Amino acid sequence: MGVWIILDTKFVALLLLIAAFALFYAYMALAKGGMKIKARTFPAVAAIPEAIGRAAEMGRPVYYSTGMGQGTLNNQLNGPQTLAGISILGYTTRLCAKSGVKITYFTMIADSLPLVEETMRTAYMAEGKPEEFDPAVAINFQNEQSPYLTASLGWIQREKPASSILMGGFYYEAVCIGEAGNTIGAMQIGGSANTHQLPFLVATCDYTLIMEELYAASAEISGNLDVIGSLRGEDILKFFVLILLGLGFILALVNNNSLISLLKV
Amino acid sequence: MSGQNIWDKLQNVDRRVFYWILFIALTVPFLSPIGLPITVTPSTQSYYDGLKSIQSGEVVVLSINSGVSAWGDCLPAMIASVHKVYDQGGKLIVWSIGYTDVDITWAKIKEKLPDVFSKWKEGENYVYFGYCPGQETNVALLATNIRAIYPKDVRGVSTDQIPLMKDINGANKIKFVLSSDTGDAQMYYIRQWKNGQVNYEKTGKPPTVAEMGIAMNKSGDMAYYLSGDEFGLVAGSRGAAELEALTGYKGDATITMDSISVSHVLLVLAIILTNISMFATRGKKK
Amino acid sequence: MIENIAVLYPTDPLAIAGLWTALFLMLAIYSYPLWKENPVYRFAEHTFVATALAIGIIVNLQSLMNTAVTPLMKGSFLMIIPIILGLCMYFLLVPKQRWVSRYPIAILVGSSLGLGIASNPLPSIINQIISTVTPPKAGTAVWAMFPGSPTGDWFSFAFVAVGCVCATTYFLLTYEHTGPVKPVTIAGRYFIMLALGAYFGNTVLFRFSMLAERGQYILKVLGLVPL
Amino acid sequence: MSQIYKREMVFIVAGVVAFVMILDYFFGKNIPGISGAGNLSSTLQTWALIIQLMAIGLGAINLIQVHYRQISRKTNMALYSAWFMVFFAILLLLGFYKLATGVEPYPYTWIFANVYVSLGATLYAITGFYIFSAAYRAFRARNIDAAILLIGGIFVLLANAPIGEVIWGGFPLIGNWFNNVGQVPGMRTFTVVGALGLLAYGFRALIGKERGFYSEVQ
Repeated sequence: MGVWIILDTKFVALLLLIAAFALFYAYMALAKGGMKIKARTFPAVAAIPEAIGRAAEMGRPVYYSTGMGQGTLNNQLNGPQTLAGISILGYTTRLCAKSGVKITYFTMIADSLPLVEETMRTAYMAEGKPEEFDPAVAINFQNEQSPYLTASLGWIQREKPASSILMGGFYYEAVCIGEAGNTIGAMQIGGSANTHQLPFLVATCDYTLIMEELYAASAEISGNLDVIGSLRGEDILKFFVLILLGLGFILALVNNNSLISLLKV
Repeated sequence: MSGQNIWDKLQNVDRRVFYWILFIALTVPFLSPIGLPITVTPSTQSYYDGLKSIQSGEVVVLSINSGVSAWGDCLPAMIASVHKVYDQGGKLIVWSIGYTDVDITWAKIKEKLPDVFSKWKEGENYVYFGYCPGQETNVALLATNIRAIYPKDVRGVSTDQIPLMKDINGANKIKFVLSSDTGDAQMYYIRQWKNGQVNYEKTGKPPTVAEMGIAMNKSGDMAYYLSGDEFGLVAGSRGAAELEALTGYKGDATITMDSISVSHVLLVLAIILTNISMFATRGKKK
Repeated sequence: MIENIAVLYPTDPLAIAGLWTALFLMLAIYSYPLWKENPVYRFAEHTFVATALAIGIIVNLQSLMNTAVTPLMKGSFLMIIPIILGLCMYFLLVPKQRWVSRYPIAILVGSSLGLGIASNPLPSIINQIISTVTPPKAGTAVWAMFPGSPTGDWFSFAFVAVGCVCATTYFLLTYEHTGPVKPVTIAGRYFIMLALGAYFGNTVLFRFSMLAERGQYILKVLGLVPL
Repeated sequence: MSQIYKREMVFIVAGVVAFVMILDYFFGKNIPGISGAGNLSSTLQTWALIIQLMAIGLGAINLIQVHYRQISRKTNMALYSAWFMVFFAILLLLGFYKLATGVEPYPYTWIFANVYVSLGATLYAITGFYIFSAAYRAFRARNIDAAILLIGGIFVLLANAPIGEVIWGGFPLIGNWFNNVGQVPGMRTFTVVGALGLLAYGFRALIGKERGFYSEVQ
């Protein structure tokens, strides 16, 4: 007894987590209180209205997918990415509703359907066109990656979307959907926090959100000052990482491993 | 169109032309293998050394966490490994925490090794438990209580009745785990078995882990090998070809290597051409 | 000489039909990249989706039996809660009561975000810093580019450390990349590009192996190489 | 009043579940009742798994809706959608037979092996084509960024293929260095900033500031 605080090598992680939440909270409060924080603009986010505008001009639909995401929201690596993708889907749908563009959402995550449907419905409602929302625009492929890919490929060739937006936890479908979109000359915007698919999103898409940018994008879209404040919190953490890296590098040169043993507490 | 010279055309080649050339280039070498020499990388060598250290009667786990779809990269290494375990007189426990189609993979391995499985007796020399969902939670349970996850094998024989499993109910009597995976399954074994609470009965050390990963994950998997969490790593069909060279069992990976060489050269040539054509047309436009 | 232990071509007509069906469906799918979207592709596409849907339902029902229904029957009455929650999802189809479906989603999201938040800092931040600042030791293989060369090891060590600093700076979100930061972020971009290129190159091997296996499959079905 | 059930309570439920997970990760071993088999955290995870399994019906309804619409509107895809329905129904019946009796009917096994598994492998490999054309386009040295991408890619390519070392012994040496060291800074930074982004996103989502998780929904 009395030793329950011992976290076996997780102590620094817990400190980091508490510090991170404190920073996010503090900067959100500061930003709300009037502190001027401006987020760097992401070209990929700025390109979304352009992509929708293109679709409106050409009279063609928009393809949207959040990727394979391991087939469920309940996945610690991909669930958050899917959620971030759905955040951006809400924004994209709203733009589509505004300019009367058809958007079709492909997914293989059955348990995300309620969330997706409500998000898209809300977007249509916000534009005052609830009657235009059609639940069948969100197409689900049963937690199976390959059928989802097959159907996506088929749909892209048949409907020839003007733009294709891929945001979320992608796996091997990224390069296939990306190249299929390229073949028909769609404008493509990608984003993922799955390191192993980033090379392909960068290679096939016109604009890409890399790792953290995917999560930050919806904060930027929202334009809420307090939400953007949390991004400053992230930056402060990055400075902290940079300091640790610099310090550790110098200590390594003089063969001192006190920092390493400190981090391993 | 008449203004287009060869470089312009080259930059706008229909991609289907490449697809055809690629598919043919990948297929033809199977008809007449060239057999280019292969140097063995250290990670494969230590994988093989690990297999060679199996003593007669020692038990090894083969965890098939790759699906039929990844056969091209994963199957040859598994076949060569099973063959080597047999050569060493080891015993084999097989299961999967990754894919539902593992039955087909296991059937294929058996089919490819008729000389092994005509002599090996199911239940005595090897046992096959099939697929079980649950991922890492499952692996953690398997470390201490195999019977909780697999009360019986695929044939329906109770685990208690299987001679091979007589004294085995956890990681403590397993020599090591060979994990074939397309994802992170090897990490589960490293976390839950190698770094977990179990002690290997004979040496007093927990079972170690070796991996047969896909080439795509090579750099990520390499980190585990270099940090010593894995005693060996066979990376993709290339690694499998090295393993086949070491074990002397010539299988599909060795032949695939010719395909790989031809297709890689093709890709490099295509890249060189597109770059030359880009520079040629850029100069002109200026 | 390459010896491949031959597996005999099946004699059972149904097995042979199976081989040819698989080959037909494969070529139907590949007609998409090799030619264009066409009726045969559509047929294969819809066949595949239907198959996966049916098999998915069966597999999930089986798992549901094992994880929920069987324990419930054996007296774990608590299992009724997730089953009710699962049914709540279907309130999505009832316009007025759609909000009920938010509760199961809340559990899923809470579980994935909670696990993600808790388990990420240690391996993805702290351990990454530790690996970056751990100096190369003589005799270890960590920086195996120049085997046995301490200078090479230290070069690699410095390369990684400097690269991490530059690339992390590139990701600053609320500071414009101007002034003294600019050259650092440009260098960061280069490090990122190198990583993407190398990763790309690695994936090619894996994907080509897969495709080669499919090519080999054609030859196998045609009986040109042993099955 | 009913608004609270529709919104605030949802966030409270998600927050409580997330908090239990965090507590389990950091203190699990030491707080009785939180961690271990049959305790709070693993019970919640089992629940999540069951919810996930049950959601598949929702997906099926969605897909059937989509295809039913194609048929009822007599679009040019109607015929394929009809085939989808028929084939799906047959297979589902076979599957139910399997569930009810425990015996797998031969047609089910046959379709599983020759359609499902084989098409899975086919689709998995189709990437080979796309990766070729993606490389062809991405590996053009248009600017310094692309040139670096190209150099990294080419050396690794030639380190992987046995032919590389036949052409020049330096390819495997440099390629493997790119693989083991050269790509580490980029990939490691991705991991770090990805984790930071996840922390911030999770924080915002759980306090109801992210539109992806019901923040805008009434």
